[in-house]
Amino acid sequence: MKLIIAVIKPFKLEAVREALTTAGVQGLMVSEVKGYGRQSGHTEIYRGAEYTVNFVPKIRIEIVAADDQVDRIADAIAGTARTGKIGDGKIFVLDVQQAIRIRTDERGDDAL
Amino acid sequence: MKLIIAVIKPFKLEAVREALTTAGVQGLMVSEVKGYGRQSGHTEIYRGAEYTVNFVPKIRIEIVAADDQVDRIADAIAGTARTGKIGDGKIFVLDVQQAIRIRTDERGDDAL
Amino acid sequence: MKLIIAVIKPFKLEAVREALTTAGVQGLMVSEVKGYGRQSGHTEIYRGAEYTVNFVPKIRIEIVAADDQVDRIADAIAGTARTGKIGDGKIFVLDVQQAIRIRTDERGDDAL
Amino acid sequence: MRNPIKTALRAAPGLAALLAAFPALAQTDAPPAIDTGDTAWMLTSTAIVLMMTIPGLGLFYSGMVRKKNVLDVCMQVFAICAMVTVLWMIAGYSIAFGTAASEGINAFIGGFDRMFLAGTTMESVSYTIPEWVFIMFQMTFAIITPALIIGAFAERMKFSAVMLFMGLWLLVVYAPVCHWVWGGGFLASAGVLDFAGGTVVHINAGVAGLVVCVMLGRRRGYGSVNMAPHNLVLTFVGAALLWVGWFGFNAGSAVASNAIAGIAMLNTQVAAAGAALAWMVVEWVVLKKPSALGILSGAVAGLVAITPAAGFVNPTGALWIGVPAGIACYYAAAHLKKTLGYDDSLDVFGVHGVGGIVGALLTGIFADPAINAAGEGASLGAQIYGVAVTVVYTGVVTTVLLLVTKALTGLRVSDQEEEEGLDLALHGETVQ
Amino acid sequence: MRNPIKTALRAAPGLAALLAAFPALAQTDAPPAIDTGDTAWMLTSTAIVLMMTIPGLGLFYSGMVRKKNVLDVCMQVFAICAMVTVLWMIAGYSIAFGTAASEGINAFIGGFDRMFLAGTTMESVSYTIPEWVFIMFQMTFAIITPALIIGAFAERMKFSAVMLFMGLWLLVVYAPVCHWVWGGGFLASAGVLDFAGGTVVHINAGVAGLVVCVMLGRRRGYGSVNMAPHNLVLTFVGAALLWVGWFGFNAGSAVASNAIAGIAMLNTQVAAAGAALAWMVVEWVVLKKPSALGILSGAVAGLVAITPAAGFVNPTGALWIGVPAGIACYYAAAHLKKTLGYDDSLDVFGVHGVGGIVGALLTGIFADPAINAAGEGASLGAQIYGVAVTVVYTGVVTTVLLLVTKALTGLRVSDQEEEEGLDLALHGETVQ
Amino acid sequence: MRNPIKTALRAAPGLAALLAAFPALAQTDAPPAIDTGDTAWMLTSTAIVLMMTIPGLGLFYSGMVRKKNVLDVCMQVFAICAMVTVLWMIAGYSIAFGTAASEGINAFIGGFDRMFLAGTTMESVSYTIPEWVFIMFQMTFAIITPALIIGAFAERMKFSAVMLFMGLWLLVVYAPVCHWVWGGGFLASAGVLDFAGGTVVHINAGVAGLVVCVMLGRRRGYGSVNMAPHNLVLTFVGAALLWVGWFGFNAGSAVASNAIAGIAMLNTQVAAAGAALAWMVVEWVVLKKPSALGILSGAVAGLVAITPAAGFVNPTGALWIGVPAGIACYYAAAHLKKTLGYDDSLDVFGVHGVGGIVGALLTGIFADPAINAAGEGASLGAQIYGVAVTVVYTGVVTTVLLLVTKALTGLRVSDQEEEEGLDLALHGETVQ
Ligand SMILES: Nc1ncnc2c1ncn2[C@@H]1O[C@H](COP(=O)(O)OP(=O)(O)O)[C@@H](O)[C@H]1O
Ligand SMILES: Nc1ncnc2c1ncn2[C@@H]1O[C@H](COP(=O)(O)OP(=O)(O)O)[C@@H](O)[C@H]1O
Ligand SMILES: Nc1ncnc2c1ncn2[C@@H]1O[C@H](COP(=O)(O)OP(=O)(O)O)[C@@H](O)[C@H]1O
Repeated sequence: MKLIIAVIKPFKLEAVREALTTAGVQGLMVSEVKGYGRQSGHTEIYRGAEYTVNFVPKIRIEIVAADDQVDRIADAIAGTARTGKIGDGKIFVLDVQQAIRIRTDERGDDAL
Repeated sequence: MKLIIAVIKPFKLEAVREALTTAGVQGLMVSEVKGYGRQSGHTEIYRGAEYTVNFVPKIRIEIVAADDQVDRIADAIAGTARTGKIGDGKIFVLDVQQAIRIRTDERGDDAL
Repeated sequence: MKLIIAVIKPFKLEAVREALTTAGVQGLMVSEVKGYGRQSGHTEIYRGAEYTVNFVPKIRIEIVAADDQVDRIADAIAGTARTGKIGDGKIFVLDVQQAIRIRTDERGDDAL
Repeated sequence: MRNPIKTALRAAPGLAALLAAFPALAQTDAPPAIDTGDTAWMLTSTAIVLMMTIPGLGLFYSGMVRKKNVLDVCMQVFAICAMVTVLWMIAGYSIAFGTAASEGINAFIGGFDRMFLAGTTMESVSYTIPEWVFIMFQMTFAIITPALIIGAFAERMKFSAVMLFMGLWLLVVYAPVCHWVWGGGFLASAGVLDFAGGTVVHINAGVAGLVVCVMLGRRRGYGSVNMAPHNLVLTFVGAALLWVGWFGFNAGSAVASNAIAGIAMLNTQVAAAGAALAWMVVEWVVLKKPSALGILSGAVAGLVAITPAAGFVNPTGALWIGVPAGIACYYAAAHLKKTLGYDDSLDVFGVHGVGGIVGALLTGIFADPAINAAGEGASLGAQIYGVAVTVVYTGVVTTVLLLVTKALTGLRVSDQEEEEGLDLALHGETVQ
Repeated sequence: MRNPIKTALRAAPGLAALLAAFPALAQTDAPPAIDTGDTAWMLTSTAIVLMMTIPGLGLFYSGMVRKKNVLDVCMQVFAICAMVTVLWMIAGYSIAFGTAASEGINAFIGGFDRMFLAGTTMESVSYTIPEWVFIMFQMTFAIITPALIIGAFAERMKFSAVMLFMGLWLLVVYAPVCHWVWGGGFLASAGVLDFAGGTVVHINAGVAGLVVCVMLGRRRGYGSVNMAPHNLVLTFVGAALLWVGWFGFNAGSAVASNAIAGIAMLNTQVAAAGAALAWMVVEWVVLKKPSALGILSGAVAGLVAITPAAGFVNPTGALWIGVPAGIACYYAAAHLKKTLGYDDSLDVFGVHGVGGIVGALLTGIFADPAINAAGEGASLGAQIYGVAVTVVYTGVVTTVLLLVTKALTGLRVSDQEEEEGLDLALHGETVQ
Repeated sequence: MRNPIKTALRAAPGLAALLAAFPALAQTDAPPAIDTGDTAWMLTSTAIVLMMTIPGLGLFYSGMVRKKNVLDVCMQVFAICAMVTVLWMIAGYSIAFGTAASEGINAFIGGFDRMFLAGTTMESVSYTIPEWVFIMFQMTFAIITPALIIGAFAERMKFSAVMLFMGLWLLVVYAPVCHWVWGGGFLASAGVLDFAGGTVVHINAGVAGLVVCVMLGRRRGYGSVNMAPHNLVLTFVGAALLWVGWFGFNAGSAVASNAIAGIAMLNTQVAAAGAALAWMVVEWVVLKKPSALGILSGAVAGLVAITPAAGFVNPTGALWIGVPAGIACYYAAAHLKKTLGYDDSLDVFGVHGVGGIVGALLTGIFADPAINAAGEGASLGAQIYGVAVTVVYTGVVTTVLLLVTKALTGLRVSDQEEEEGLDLALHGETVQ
């Protein structure tokens, strides 16, 4: 099994979720992160003070999937989240040793 | 060392944390995520507009532990977080190469 | 490639980010977590009710980096985030199988 | 036909004050003229007393609950405001300020002659203001009293049960008690002093709150789950608007724009400040940290306690009512509740019940005839009598009404709804 | 020279009410004296009508948008308040309440003789209050009307376009329509009853809102993206302050501290409550869950509907205006909008347009001469005429002004700005 | 025995205005009667001036700090309100409005004859209102002035130090300065015009704020850490309530319900609007984006600047006071502060100090005898004299009081507490 971590632009979340459902993904986790990368932040000015906000709001999606699903899933994400502009984000893949469904105590691919 | 990622129902957090303390866990991280899975979301209606909110609030717990602790910890989490209803969540286990305690620069199991 | 997860004290974020930029890191993700560890929380009292809040606010930084960068990066983080007081946090390193830049579909180290 | 002037004289808070101020009114039948200045102040008072409930009380309470229940609290307050408005117009005003056929009955209840405000015309005058204004002013009191109770059962009662119970409670508890004290009922005759509603409003609501929270049982997880207020900025705004609006409540109860209104406003200010400081200092000494929740609660305790006394005492008396009220309510909220083990979510009994009783009793002690001739006959005995009667009546009848409500709609939400939060479970909404 | 008294008599909401109340004024030229009580109430009314807009309307609206657009809404409301103040002083008051040279012209527009408030002195009296106070009171009406419109185009219009359009709209739409009804123009002569601004304020703003949202097009993602209100606690506070402030709006339109003011306040309360309960019940039945957004919207619908009727009907009439208004506006917001497919972000047309029309028509039916002699001549026909004229004029002129604005500044923000949120994109700020 | 009428005449804001309005009062000793209309307006004014501080100022300020310090700000405002109430009753009113034994002393300080409000009875009259009302009205001014100062040292001062310093400052700075201008002291005699408190309230607080923030030093991380306002919706509501409440502040300073009150209200509105627009336009031109913080700050700057002038100028004058005030305060907050390097957290000096000075000086220029005969003697020289005396006195004495406070409690929280946030560190609470 693999853990797929995708960082994307927030407004793409709904589209990516739909693409993943179509691709057969049945479970995932979403969280809000502040991203730092090539895409630059904005400047805030208030009453004479001026600050560069380096972080850009991003959405992180995490999916644990069977090894043979990883490519399809990565493609689904990349295809949907791509706008071609800086800041589209990344996909990372990590190895997962074990997965457990708490409700049933199923293990491995069955737990996904 | 292993990284144990558990996704559970929010109201189970306090119970799971206590079970983990009992099981000898001395450190962990908690964050809020939006979960998508078999458990369905709810419908929001306002002034004629109707939307399905697919995401369900969940809590993610992350623990880095020595290899020989993993099973005890997973059992403690699963045992406590189980309600038997859809949406109880998952436990994932990943391999960890290195751990460092920032304060002392200790490494490996000593850093946990 | 490796995924470096660092948990640090919130007020150290800006300093660590600068140190990382200096160390050549070009991308990272930041999120807020509640930490549980040796550093104890505080007690809240209101109208006769008394609760121990076990969790301490922490910042999690995640960086995916080429293998040969990992030590420099870990050192940069640890060096900057260290105050010497309990609760300074941890750094964990995990193996990453694949990285994709969504915008260009670049893979591996090129995607970072 | 009912005599408008007699009605007017009976139908009022601050009654004694007015009798003293306009002795002539009691003797002649000449129709009193409308005073535009008095009317202006009463229109204003009405507006700011409504503001006490919406948004004041809604904010005060909703800041103290957990984030998942905040809209339910706001909505309860708002729905009660709307429902009581209609009920007051249909029957509440008549029960409280109408005239029952026989004098014996009239000691207890005001009759049904004024239903749908029958008999009020463009010429009707109460004191020196149009009766329309008096009806509106009294309506705002009828609105806030049941709304106060919701703090006791917050975070666990069904919305349908809240609506049913509150409708019944208004007509069967509030309106009669209001009649006893201000509508010419037996408590007024017994010499009970209640300038602006310490008994009618606060003891009444406080005791009802205690009954409801005991009958409903504690919130799930009470004592182990952290139920700390989610946003005390809201509570700050709420407390502040309650304070400001209380000027309408207390100084408005003079039903005139005069020196009694002036001293009532000043006393309100001083007592609120005294109680706020008292609660703050006690907390600072005992817990080492003075909290925002503490000072805000203290101010409300002081406002509650000065309510029956506002037009009867001098400013020094107001201070000596405020300070002990702050301490007593601190004790009730922080210790008494713990000891007895009931879960009065937002301390309705601890602040309004206890503060109301402290105020009602101290009114008997600090009433100053130099301020208000009506204070001359003040006696601790009469005050105790008034408190006791109200506590018993409200306690018993509230229990009965809750049993009726339970039979009809049930009282508590399901465990799962409570866990999920009432905003989403009952109203399909959440605060982001 | 213009006659200050005649102007005063013409220049007022609740006009008929006053003519009835002070018949002498219409016949003599003796300078009316200032009544301190009336003046006190009008000063207060002015303050709380301003409070309706800032912060009331700002909160009501900003709670309903998404978190990324909340400051833009607040800022639009605040900037409109500031801009209208200056424009009203420079020209708006003159156009609305000045006297045009010829009577023919004066039926439509008030002339430019009072620009920069020329001619008002420390001795000028309107009715029984200083003209300064009358100017201020009317200014608060001129402020809230354009501010109401922003709900229709929220989350997508350029800030510069908002400012330009609103400035034009005030002078070319609001001020003339105000003149027609309250400034002695042709609608007043035609016997159209509008106590406090159902036509001038609410139908006017509602129709303008509809035009703007149609011309601007829908928000990006409308229908697929979840645009649920981000924080209904703000909306609760806003609705509550609107309600309280509406007492100044309606009871203040009596321009006196008397029984008309009293009944207007009571009617306002009853209609708001009736409509709130009506919307709640419909939602409860249809959707199974009564929502906070629903009951709050209902209250505003009732307040809108009672506005033209407040000083003409009795409380039972007020209830029968409130209840249908609640139901009609529910239908408009939940179904009509969906069917017709326009994106009126916060239902300005659905609540103010529809509620205003319901109220204007029912005023013709429920006006009660026992309450106000001026209601005697009430006719449904005159009311329909007033509504129709306003709808057509506002509809056409608003369209033209938008085209002008579009040519000068453009109307919509870029897609990216809309996606990013107007707070950050237009004002460089965010709410944490 | 002191003569109540003479005291009344001395003891008031808008003094000159009143002398002009009631010349007879100055000559006879016949007891003035209470006017119910005037009293109604002053009761209302008192309520809304209190609302300026709680919740107004609390919200205005707490929205501008970081989320970790928001409750500390609210609590400081609330605790100051409570403490000043008690101090004002005990000694403040006496120092400000009492009569010192010798005339020489009385030029500087009002004596201790009125401690605990001794001598005020139900018959005491100030102008045409009960003295109780006058005491209350003045109390709300005494409350807001120290509360304004907290913006300068927000996010870093110990709560105990705040309380101690503020108590001293009220008695040693505010009460005497109030006496000089309104209590018959030497500034009144020198012909300094200050209708509603430009000098007494705003310059006073602004200068004190500057001294405190300089002596306390900057916040940790100032200049590198992002300290952007955490929630400008709160600031919007606060600014709006300040605006509305300012009607009570300025129009209430007429101590009557008359044309002076009317023009004061109108001028307040116009100046606030002018300054808000001015700040917005400058920001739009300079920074390309008009910000919510900007327009809100501008409105407050205009309100501050019109305060001394409200009852002396005509509306056009008000506009010409508002616009430069908006620009000057923008410059002070955005540039002067940066250049000089002090950390006035929320720009108390930049807005209240600078705005107050602009207003005080321009009052000397724009005072219009057609509005108020008292404006006839207006002179820029007298105004400069008034400003200078206040700046020097406040500057010096504030410094001394801070040194005393430092010796007794220390001034700043520890670095760790500052890092953690004052809400949790000092009050054990957080906003979720
Ligand atoms: N090495 C990295 N490790 C972790 N996250 C990264 C890394 N590089 C980029 N990111 C995340 O991806 C987001 C997009 O990256 P960015 O460099 O802005 O644009 P692009 O992906 O188009 O090159 C960043 O905001 C950050 O959250
Ligand atoms: N494949 C997956 N990868 C990541 N998270 C998952 C995955 N499947 C489920 N989850 C998480 O677990 C939660 C519970 O899963 P769900 O399918 O609803 O119920 P159950 O665990 O009882 O089968 C989801 O809300 C989601 O957050
Ligand atoms: N085993 C662990 N797994 C995951 N996170 C941990 C672990 N141990 C500590 N942490 C995180 O590191 C933070 C600091 O740890 P703590 O024990 O308080 O201090 P220190 O790092 O100085 O020993 C904790 O708040 C927690 O978020």
